[in-house]
Amino acid sequence: MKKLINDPKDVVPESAAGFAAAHADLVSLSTDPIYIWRTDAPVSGKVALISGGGSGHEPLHAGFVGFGMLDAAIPGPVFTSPTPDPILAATQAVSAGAGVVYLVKNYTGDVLNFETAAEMAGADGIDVQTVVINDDVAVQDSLYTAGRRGVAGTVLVEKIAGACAEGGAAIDEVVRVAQRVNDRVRSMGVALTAGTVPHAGEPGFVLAEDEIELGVGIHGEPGRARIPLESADGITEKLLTPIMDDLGLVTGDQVLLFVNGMGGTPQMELYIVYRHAAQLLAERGVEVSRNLVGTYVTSLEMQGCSISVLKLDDELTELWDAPVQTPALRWGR
Amino acid sequence: MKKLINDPKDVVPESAAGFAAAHADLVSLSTDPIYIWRTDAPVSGKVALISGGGSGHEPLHAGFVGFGMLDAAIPGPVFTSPTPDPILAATQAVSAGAGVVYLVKNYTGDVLNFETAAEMAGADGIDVQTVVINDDVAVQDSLYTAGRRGVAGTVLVEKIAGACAEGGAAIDEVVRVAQRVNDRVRSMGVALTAGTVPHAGEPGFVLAEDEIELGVGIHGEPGRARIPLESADGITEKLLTPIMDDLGLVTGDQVLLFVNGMGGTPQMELYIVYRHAAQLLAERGVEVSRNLVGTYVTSLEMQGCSISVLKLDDELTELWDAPVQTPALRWGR
Amino acid sequence: MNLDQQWAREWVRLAAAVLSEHRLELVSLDREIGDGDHGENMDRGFSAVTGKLSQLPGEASASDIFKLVGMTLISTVGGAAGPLYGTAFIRAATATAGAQTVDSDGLVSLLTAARDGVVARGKAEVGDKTMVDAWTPAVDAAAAAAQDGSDPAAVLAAAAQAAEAGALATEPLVAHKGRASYLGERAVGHRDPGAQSSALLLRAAADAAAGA
Amino acid sequence: MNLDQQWAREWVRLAAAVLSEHRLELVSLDREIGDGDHGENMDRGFSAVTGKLSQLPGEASASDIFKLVGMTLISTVGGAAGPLYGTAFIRAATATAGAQTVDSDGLVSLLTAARDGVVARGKAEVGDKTMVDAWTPAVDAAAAAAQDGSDPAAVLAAAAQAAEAGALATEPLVAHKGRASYLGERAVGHRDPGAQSSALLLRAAADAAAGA
Ligand SMILES: Nc1ncnc2c1ncn2[C@@H]1O[C@H](COP(=O)(O)OP(=O)(O)O)[C@@H](O)[C@H]1O
Ligand SMILES: Nc1ncnc2c1ncn2[C@@H]1O[C@H](COP(=O)(O)OP(=O)(O)O)[C@@H](O)[C@H]1O
Ligand SMILES: [Mg+2]
Ligand SMILES: [Mg+2]
Ligand SMILES: [Mg+2]
Ligand SMILES: [Mg+2]
Repeated sequence: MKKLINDPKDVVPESAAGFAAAHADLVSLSTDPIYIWRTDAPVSGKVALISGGGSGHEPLHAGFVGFGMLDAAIPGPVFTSPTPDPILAATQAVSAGAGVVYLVKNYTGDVLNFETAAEMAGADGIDVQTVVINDDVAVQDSLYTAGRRGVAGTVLVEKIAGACAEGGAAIDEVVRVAQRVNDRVRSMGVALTAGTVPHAGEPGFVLAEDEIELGVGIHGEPGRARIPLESADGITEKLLTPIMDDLGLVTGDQVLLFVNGMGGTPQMELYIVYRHAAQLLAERGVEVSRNLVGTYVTSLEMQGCSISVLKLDDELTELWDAPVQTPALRWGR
Repeated sequence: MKKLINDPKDVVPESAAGFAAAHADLVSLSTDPIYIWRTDAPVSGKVALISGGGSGHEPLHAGFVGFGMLDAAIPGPVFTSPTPDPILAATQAVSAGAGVVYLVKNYTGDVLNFETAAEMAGADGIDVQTVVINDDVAVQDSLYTAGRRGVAGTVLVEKIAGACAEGGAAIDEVVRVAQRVNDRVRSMGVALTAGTVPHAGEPGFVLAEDEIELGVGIHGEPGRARIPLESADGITEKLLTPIMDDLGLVTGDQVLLFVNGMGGTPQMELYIVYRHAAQLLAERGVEVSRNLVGTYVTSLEMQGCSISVLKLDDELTELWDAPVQTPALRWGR
Repeated sequence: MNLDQQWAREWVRLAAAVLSEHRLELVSLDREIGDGDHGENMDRGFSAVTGKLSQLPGEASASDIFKLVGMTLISTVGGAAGPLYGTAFIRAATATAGAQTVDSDGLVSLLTAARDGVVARGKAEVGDKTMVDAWTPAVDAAAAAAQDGSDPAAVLAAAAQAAEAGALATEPLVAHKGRASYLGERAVGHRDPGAQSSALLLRAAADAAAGA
Repeated sequence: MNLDQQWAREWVRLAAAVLSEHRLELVSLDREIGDGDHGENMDRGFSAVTGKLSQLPGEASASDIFKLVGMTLISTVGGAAGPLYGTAFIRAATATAGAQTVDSDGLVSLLTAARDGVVARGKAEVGDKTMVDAWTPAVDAAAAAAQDGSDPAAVLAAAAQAAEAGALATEPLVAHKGRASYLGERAVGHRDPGAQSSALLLRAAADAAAGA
């Protein structure tokens, strides 16, 4: 294992410390328990948005703490959900009395730990509501599995629900919007190589030199099939088709197309994928009216990418365009 | 070789096409010859800034085309300087009559090709001036080598000279500022793994599982030494010390600290490096008053990072803070 | 011999030792069909438990100890296993509340309550290839042994043996819960890490009783 | 026999073929002490030259052909080698301007002008481990052969042989120019890719003359 780290046990606190030092204008760090929060939280009258989960998916979630997005993020150990304690502490730190919304990626660990924290916060008199994000179409058999996973679509939920909350909406409205985004976004990923969890020291899985994992999850969970490496255009088609079908996209639909890097994939490759994905959507008569291309929801240094498509309407487009100022996403201010 | 590409010969045009499609609000693409330019260029009365070089360093340079930074970028083939033709064509496209500044990284190929283009543009009556960027302190023996290389500091030159030009400065002023940034920035990089040039199909060099290349260049050129892998803090110290010494930093100096990912390194590791670099500077009494942490000047999917330090003063700080709106760097609008 | 708070303490001590010893084995099981952190999670949790337990007064009851273990696991393990094991121990604490010692029937109640806690939170059934596949056979074996008049140490020995067999029996299964469920057929041939850690935990309980 | 535009055309044709054939070899030499693109760059450039040359009228002179080659290489090769080889051919064009055929002395002038062009642009000296280490021995050998009264084909054969020896002789050197200069002692033992492509190019010139 080759990484720029010190003791594997310290990766989360040390990177959080570096992150907070670099972005002190936007975020503050609580070190015990570890969470990252907006310097200006609690924001008077505003519904607070909190997300978190295992580390190793950076910039998700801490990179999205700031104006117009999250109020706090709780980074667990690498690939492991945080426990209820830091979630509860972050909740208490950012709650402004208007309610707190948890945005939770659908993994058993995350769901159980946020559930426990929500119970505890509720006992403290904080109104917590939870939206579980499950955008991964790679999981087909959601009845006989733990269900669709939350993957790259999470960024879109955080951005759009964040804009809604920043605009002063009440908690039910924020939950409704977050849920709408989740209902309208679908994602699928592919791995060319695996990431290595620092304290494990070995790759999470092994792919042969000519194999890829289609439908991979962001912790290296397997997807639909292990298939031979093929061209970027071929892979793009294999990722996008199930998404388009699942969303039932038809001529005239407007979408946000999001090509996301898994951590170790250079930008050049993401744009090669974007190019063909946009072509395929155009062939279906679908208009890509917004887009996002970059490395936002990662799996350590995994090489590969995911494609997400969000079906837009005026409400979602307007919230997407609203100003945002976080370490990893910024426009309009 | 595992990459999300189609035919290796098409990586540059295809990724440029995807890039231009994704950022059509900011940039336009010329496909023959290939260059990327600001949609609103030529900007009346403004000195135009042009940079370029081999591809494989994305987001450099095309990612920095837009308001407050570059007017055009010319991506050559992977790791190979563009020829004079597209440089000349881009020069003609964005020249607004106020002069054109070439920002050229110090590699024989880039220098010779931009030199030839400048001669041709000069013959066309365009006032072209060139600033050669050479911030890499890894190269010690600049007399018996091709000289210090241009590496991550390039982004800082492009940003600050770009703000200067956007502010309406005359060409001599823009050149002076660009030169000042180059004179005051020093960088050094480290590779944990090598990138693979698509048409070569094999890694540019091979490091053993416990070896790193200290002082690596962004094309995988060797640096000062191949040493055993050590802790992030140890590596950070080995990168930063020559920079601090070369700049002669003393108590009270203000700097911009830039930790740059080489393409395949996750953000978590960059912040671990940033954390210790900031500590080391603080120990010298140096204030990190601005910073940049992210993947900006890459070497394909190489794992590793570079550290750059720019000695700030009021002029440079103000220009750094000025609004910028490009695909890869954005604030203030 | 009925089991007291000494046994509870010793159980936790042995569990922490055995989980630390098997950390890499659990990591590698979880890498095969999960995300490779289970050994780390459990080791982190039980190290924390060890620290906290040393501060608990010597006269604290088995129930107090289980409550502390449960709360600490919830606070420190994270992942799926944290809330599941945490709930198990908190339920065990409730089941033993007020008792000075635990006899064979009490042990069956304790184990049943713990297992029911895991099922209440995680909603897994036997055969889903989770820790429930270790716990349910263990509960059944304990009940049978108690029925046959075994003493608590023998009840726990039976439970541990059944848990180990249950963990082993997860190998041919397809998973329907947790991360391994995404593997479909590819999970076949791999042991569930949570079932394995449950077997280790119950073996520690039996060893603590055997030594008592 | 003096050399004419047929020879010039054949030289370029053979050069394109040999550079395409040796593409991977040059790539791998450049990967060892450079950035791994030299074979690709040269192949791309000479493919473009081949295309352009087919559109040049049959009566075009050797000088016209060299000018087209030089301009095309500058436009298509990129990297360090593009402007260097481009300048070499443009200088060769100037050296042969107005001549219908090239005799032995004319060949020496042509090669000298080409080499001087490379040096003017790149400022490398013999021993810096660059293409100059192939060109300068080639020029010297050509001059000696012409002095001895050799015919143009023999002059080029001498030049090609000297260039090959010169390329080989770059192996023990430390580089002082180009990317390889960053390697210091580590460049020792590796042949300079530009010197190697120069040797291939001059061998193609000799083969074209031998066949004429
Ligand atoms: N719904 C569930 N019910 C019971 N046990 C479960 C459930 N989901 C997962 N588990 C258990 O948790 C174990 C994984 O724990 P761990 O690796 O620590 O958490 P995570 O999967 O969040 O990384 C699995 O091996 C399985 O035994
Ligand atoms: N200053 C120079 N003078 C002469 N030849 C040079 C000089 N710099 C580089 N070269 C030659 O160019 C070759 C490399 O060409 P190429 O790989 O195409 O360009 P780049 O180094 O830009 O990738 C080297 O092997 C060397 O022979
Ligand atoms: Mg986990
Ligand atoms: Mg090159
Ligand atoms: Mg796990
Ligand atoms: Mg090269």
